Amino acid sequence: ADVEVLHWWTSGGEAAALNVLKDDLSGQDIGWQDMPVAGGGGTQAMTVLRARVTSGNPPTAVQMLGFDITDWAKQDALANLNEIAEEGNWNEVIPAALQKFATYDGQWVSAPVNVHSTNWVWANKAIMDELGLSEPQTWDEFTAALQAAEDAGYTALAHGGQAWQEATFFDAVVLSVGGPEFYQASMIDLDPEALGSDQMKEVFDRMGTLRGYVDDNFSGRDWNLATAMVINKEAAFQLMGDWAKGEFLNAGKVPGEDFLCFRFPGSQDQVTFNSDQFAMFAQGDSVSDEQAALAKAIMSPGFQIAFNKVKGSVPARTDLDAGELDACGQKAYEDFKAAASSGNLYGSMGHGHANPASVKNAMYDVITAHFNGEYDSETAVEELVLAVELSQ
Amino acid sequence: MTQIAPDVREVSARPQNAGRDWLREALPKIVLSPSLAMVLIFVYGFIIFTFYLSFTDSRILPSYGWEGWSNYSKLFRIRAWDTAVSNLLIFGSLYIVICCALGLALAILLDQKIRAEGFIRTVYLYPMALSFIVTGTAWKWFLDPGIGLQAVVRSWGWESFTFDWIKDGDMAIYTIVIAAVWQTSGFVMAMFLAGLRGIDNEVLKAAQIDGASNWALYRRIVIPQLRPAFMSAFVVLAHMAIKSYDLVIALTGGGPGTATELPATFMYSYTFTRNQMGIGAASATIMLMAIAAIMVPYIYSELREKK
Amino acid sequence: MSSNATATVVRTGAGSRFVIYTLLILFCLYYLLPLYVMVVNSLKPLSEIQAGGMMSLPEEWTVAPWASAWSTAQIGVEATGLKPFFWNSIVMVVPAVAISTVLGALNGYVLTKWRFRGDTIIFGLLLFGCFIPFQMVLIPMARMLGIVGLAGTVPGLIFVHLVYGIGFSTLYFRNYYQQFPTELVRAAMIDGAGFFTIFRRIMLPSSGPIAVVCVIWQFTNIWNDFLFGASFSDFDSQPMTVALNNLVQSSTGVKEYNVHFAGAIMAALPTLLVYIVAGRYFVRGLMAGSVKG
Amino acid sequence: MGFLDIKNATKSYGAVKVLHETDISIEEGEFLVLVGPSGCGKSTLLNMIAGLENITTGDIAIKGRSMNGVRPADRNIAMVFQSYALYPNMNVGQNIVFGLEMHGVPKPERDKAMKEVAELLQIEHLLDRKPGQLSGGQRQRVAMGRALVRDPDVFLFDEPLSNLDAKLRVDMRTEIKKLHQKLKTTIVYVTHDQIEALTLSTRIAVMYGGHVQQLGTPKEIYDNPANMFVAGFMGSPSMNLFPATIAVENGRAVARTKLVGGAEATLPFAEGRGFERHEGRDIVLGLRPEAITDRDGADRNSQSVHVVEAHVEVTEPAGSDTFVVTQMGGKEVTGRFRADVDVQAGQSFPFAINMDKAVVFDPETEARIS
Amino acid sequence: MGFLDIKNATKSYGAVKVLHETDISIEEGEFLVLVGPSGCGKSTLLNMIAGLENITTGDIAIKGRSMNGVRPADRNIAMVFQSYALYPNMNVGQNIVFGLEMHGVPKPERDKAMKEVAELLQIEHLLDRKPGQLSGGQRQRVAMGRALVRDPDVFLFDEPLSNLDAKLRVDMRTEIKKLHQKLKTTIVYVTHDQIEALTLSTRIAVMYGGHVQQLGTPKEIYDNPANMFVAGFMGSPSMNLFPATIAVENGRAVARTKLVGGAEATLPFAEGRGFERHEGRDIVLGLRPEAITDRDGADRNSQSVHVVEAHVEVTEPAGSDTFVVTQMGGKEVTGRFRADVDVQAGQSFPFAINMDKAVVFDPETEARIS
Ligand SMILES: Nc1ncnc2c1ncn2[C@@H]1O[C@H](COP(=O)(O)OP(=O)(O)OP(=O)(O)O)[C@@H](O)[C@H]1O
Ligand SMILES: Nc1ncnc2c1ncn2[C@@H]1O[C@H](COP(=O)(O)OP(=O)(O)OP(=O)(O)O)[C@@H](O)[C@H]1O
Ligand SMILES: [Mg+2]
Ligand SMILES: [Mg+2]
Repeated sequence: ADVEVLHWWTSGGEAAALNVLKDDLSGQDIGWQDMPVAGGGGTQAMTVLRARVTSGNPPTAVQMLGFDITDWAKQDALANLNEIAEEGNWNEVIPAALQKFATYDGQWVSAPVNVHSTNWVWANKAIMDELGLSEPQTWDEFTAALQAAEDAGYTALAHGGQAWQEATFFDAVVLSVGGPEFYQASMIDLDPEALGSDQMKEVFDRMGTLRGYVDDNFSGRDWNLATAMVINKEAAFQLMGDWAKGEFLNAGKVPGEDFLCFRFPGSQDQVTFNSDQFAMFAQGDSVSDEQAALAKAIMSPGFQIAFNKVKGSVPARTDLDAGELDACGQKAYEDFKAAASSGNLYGSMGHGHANPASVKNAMYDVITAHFNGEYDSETAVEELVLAVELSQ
Repeated sequence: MTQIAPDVREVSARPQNAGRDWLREALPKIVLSPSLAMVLIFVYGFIIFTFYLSFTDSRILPSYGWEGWSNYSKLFRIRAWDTAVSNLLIFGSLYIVICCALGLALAILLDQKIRAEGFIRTVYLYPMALSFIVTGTAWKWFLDPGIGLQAVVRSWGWESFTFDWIKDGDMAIYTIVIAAVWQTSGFVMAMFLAGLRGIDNEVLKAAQIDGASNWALYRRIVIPQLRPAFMSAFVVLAHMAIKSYDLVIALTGGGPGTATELPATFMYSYTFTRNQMGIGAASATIMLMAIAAIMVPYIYSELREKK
Repeated sequence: MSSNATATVVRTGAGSRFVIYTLLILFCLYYLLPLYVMVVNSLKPLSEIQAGGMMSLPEEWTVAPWASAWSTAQIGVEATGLKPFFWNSIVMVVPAVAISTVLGALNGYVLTKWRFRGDTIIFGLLLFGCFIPFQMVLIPMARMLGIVGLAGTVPGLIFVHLVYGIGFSTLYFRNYYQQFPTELVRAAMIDGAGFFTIFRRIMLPSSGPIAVVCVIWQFTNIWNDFLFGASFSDFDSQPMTVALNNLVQSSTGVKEYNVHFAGAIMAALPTLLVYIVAGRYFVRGLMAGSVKG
Repeated sequence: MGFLDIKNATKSYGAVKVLHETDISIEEGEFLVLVGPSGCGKSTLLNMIAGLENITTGDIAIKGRSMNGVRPADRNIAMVFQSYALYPNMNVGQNIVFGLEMHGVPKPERDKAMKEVAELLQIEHLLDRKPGQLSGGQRQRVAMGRALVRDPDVFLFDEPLSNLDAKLRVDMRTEIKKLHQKLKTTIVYVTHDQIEALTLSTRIAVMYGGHVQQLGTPKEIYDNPANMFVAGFMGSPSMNLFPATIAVENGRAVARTKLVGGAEATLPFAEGRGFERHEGRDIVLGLRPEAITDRDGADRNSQSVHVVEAHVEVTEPAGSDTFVVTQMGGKEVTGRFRADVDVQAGQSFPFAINMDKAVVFDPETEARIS
Repeated sequence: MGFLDIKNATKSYGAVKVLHETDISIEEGEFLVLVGPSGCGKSTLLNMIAGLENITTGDIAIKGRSMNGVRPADRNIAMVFQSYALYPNMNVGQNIVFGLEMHGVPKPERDKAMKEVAELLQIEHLLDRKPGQLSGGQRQRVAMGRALVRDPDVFLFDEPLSNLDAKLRVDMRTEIKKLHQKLKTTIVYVTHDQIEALTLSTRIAVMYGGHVQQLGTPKEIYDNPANMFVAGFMGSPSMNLFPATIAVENGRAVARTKLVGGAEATLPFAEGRGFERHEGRDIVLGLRPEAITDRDGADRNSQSVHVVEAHVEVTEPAGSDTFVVTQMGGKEVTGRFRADVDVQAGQSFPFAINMDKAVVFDPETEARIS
């Protein structure tokens, strides 16, 4: 029999990674029916999924992010993977922060593939050397570095003006302003007081500061074009998830020599993440053999390593040998494991792992509007409270 | 304006071979009925369904918990909705007016016994063949100040040239207009050209003898006669304006910020990416009511007039 | 109404003719620019694009992006290029266009030549259906397709396009047939022709001009549709636009803009071809009916 | 009971009655012309005979068989339309035999019939052409061919000549006349041209406002119009109608009317018409243009020619005749003079008035007084 | 040099010459009718006068001023079109004064002119209507009003009546005639209706195939057609043309022709026409229908009426007259009999033939022999 997999991994590297999975399954005589729908970080795919499920013809397995999994689980649409999880000891090897999404109501409903961490800063080493900058450790050092780059005629901060990219900034800034508790209260618990606090105003002020270091031409730019600016020594820094690394590597750049990666100053100990998972859609009472095989294959150490090597992310399970990953990757994996064990692993708001889609998008609206100068910080705080209220 | 030709009516049935006669009489209606049924179910049924959903607590999928008007009250408190509505007003009116003006101007120019008329017409018409999934990137690049028009003009030496509307929240909606006009004005041109070709040549001769300059001739005689073409253009353009979704997504993705949000993108995002289907349905309902407010009187008058 | 398919009798002086030609050529540039950008960049190596010269001609001409987009580009898990999806689109578009045109013609025929009480209202209902936003019908339509068992099938997709295409095709044919002499229908009735015979032998053979308009309209709309194509197709019936989207919108990894542009042009070729081949009948067809409303 | 019987037929569209109770009955082989101004219901009546329109009330029977509910195709009629209604996509031959094809006549027979008809109408050389490649007269012939080939009980013509130019119209008129004399088929023919009506018909129904005003032979209609409408409608130039008063002079009824300048003309009626009893009554006098002519052109056989000097307002030399306009009773009156008469606008000139066929109408009811 | 001079004008579209060298000159106040079958170049010539078409070679002058290169608006002409060419978006009043407005005439004057014209044409009550709300005759009047208001040097009419029905056409014809008699403006008028040409004109140019066949007064054209084309084209029903041979009997020229059944008719010409010198020559004899009539209807003043017994083929009673068709020299020949004559198809009947105006053509060149 076959599995039909709905996903949005259509770039060369991603497809190569999926092929690992495909080959694994074909070894078990399970065919792979490919159903890619790219675009918008999976929003197109989610629309298609909605139509497919409504029509009673859901795909076998679907790539999903964060709260989408929970939402679908609430609809009773997902298959129960407990048996496989037990067999594979998923409870042990997968950090609690991920389990929050991979389980619902005590049942395993999805198999996590990877963990991306999003609070990275990417830097052009040549510019840093030229300006005599070292890795900034605090917000002030960071702004100083940005200022230096700007004074030297570079674009200080490479950025693409899309809502999710601005939200990626926002995650990091929230952590840097108020630390993990504030992040938890405002982004995850959606505490109106935290959302409307002075700290939040500070967050917006800092967003404004960052905006000042972005070139005028940022709006609508794809993230990889922003990365290219760093690669091409037009810009000094970029805030982006770990997938940016692929761009550097593809351009023949060497980590540590040509470019640097470090955590956003002020959030060195925390890791904000997003995690791609595969949920299995219920197609009868219990999980089908193919779904079981697919879930197992996804969780197999071989696949987790092989996949994340190409993808730039780190494995979702914490019990693997990272030797095959590159320098940045190994560092990331260590960070991830450390954060997981210290409770410093937080779902990224910008990537749908802090709160549900409705809230996330409502926040996007405010963040983007502020970033584009429509609101001042005070209005932004008010609007944020209102938007979160309306979206629940 | 055309007259409805007197219709052909079937003769009423006789008692004998009633079955065959009945069939013959009913045949036109039978032929029409699949289309009618499809439209009743898949348009009007769905409209009712959506209307119903707008009163429910539907989020990721339809659900039937009654919520009353709360979706509507939420909708009207969402700032992006205001933006979307006012954007549609700006975009819709500019788009329709510019398309008509440009289409008319081009049609008139092209009607002057132009040499390569066929070629030029095809050039003006082809954008209609392409979807914005196809041309979106090209437009985005072209409008991008960093690599597009602005950069090119500057590289020619006009250093102060600025054209960065797509990055400017106040102006971005106008870039949508530019691209939308690019796509459909050729089609409108074709409609007007057809209208121009339908005008009685003798009337034009009469106006020349009356001493009308070409300008007066077009303004006073020709353009007023193009009313039917304007009407058809209006239907097509209104329909495009309301449905403009691909265009916004490809060009600005609704940005910068929410500056180019339109009701269609708003509805899509609430229904599908924000999992607030109830609000999405409410916005769809409002949108439909607005469409109906414009189109129903129009359709009614068009169908009435011909009696 | 005396209609003259030739250009106007209005006369223009030499000076204004120069202005006219200049304007016409300037507008040609406006319309051709995006195409120019696409074509030029589809013939460059990626490095030239990244170097930033999007408006300049290629320094090194290459057709590799085209070859890649057609047969080797990564669309999903397989690096198949757009080739297989092209056929999917054809299989869907051809019947959808054909059926909706024939149905539109039949409806127009009934609504003008076999009128009955309430026909105008029915036409109004059909017409208003053109204005429904497609995003709205996605979910209920999916449910319906599921119920009748057409979910994820090509016939299902064709059906959806049919439903939402019928309004415009009926509009076109109705307006055209309204000017079609009713005496011909009457003559045929006296000659003994029945409902379908009149349609097939008398109406259809004279419907060329409007059929061209209708086919062009439907073909472009259906071929270019993404939303329905993505939502109601299956892994083995995804149309070209979905594949193109997968090619262009890939989330991470290097964006091969030259391949993207080549693919985009490729996906647009059939519609372009339809416009170029049938374009000269287009104005004629519009004249023949649809415009006079 | 005749060959074609229209009994008490009416037609309404919604609340509007476009055809009032109509009774017409004609015999086999007759040529009935329906004539009347635009919108009077001629086509409606014809379409009712053809079965293309429902009959609201009443009945239409052909050969004694009621046609209510019978399909047009089953009535054994053929129809020629004003626009000819040739199928533009078929060639002439196909056009002609389409009706036979629809009635299941096998191909060899169809071809034979087509040949015969084409020969009859002299259109053999056109059989392969499309209608778009034919001249008006040729199209007209093809349309007739299409009707002829069916060998129907009744031919229906709806203004078949009104799309032709003046010259061709006259020629085709003669051809239709000859065809009828040869084939002797029953024909119902609609026109608004009174000359066509008069030359072609054996019987004319003059219609106005959905009513049949008069049904009769051409001679009846022309010489004894039932009312002023019929009088004014039939004939070209139309009958002169002007106010006059009946008086009796020497025991003989005369009509008195005013000329230009105030003089009074006294026009004695032919004897035996009995108008004496209307003495003193105001009437409308009807005189055909050919009854008002120059002295030498007047009918030598007539008993009641009367010469009046009148002022000439306009002269219209028309080749074969010259039309001369004066005024009587305050109305324009046209006389038909011979072409050679030397008469100029502005002069006074003797008009010879032949009162043999003068008709008299009541100014109120507009009906003829006899 | 006349008021309007067309000197050696030609028109070609590409390689096709649609108007051959044409010379026409008319005086102020004349009414020139261009008549001819469809496609003969009438409209082309008219448009050249109007300035709507370029002249290929030659010259057109009005009042002695060459019009080459002068804009239509500056020629001081007015034109009435077949389709009336009313501006559908303006009301009647606006239509009428549009030309004045374009020539910068101030509003009060325009209004005054509009009133005058409306009164003249009796369309005051229509001034606020749109053309679409008018009947054919009313539209026609408005189109004339639009021309009249300009007070032009020359009026041009392109088939102004051919869209009207038969009855209205006759009425409007008379009105145009009256208007011309009142205003005395120079008029060039295109038609393909020979009756219009004959009744309206002071001068007729008969055109065919881009050539002017004959230019002359209506009487010249009707009585002395220059060739068989003109003879056949002018007059309705048209002139009978049939083969005959000239012989001399008792020193007087006669025409001999065959009747149906083989009998021979001998028709003596009027004296002094000098046909004796053509003795033995085969000719085509031309006789107008009104020259062939019943015995009593024949012209009493004519010297050369000759009675022939002939076979009647068709009779067409037309109210005022009856047309009777026979054959002579193998051709159909139509005679115009009085309405009352009792003549039936199939009989033999005496035809009174008036040879006064008989014309004679050469069968080869088709030109008239005199
Ligand atoms: N379908 C219809 N609905 C309402 N009224 C109609 C319809 N068809 C015809 N009429 C009206 O019926 C009347 C008679 O029309 P009909 O076509 O019989 O006139 P007609 O005598 O043939 O005129 P014409 O000479 O112009 O052809 C007209 O007043 C017309 O407006
Ligand atoms: N623009 C043109 N190009 C080529 N030939 C033309 C053009 N306009 C007219 N003709 C030809 O010139 C000839 C004369 O045309 P014109 O319109 O003057 O005829 P007409 O006598 O007015 O005929 P009608 O009575 O049909 O109006 C015709 O044979 C026509 O085909
Ligand atoms: Mg009629
Ligand atoms: Mg003409």
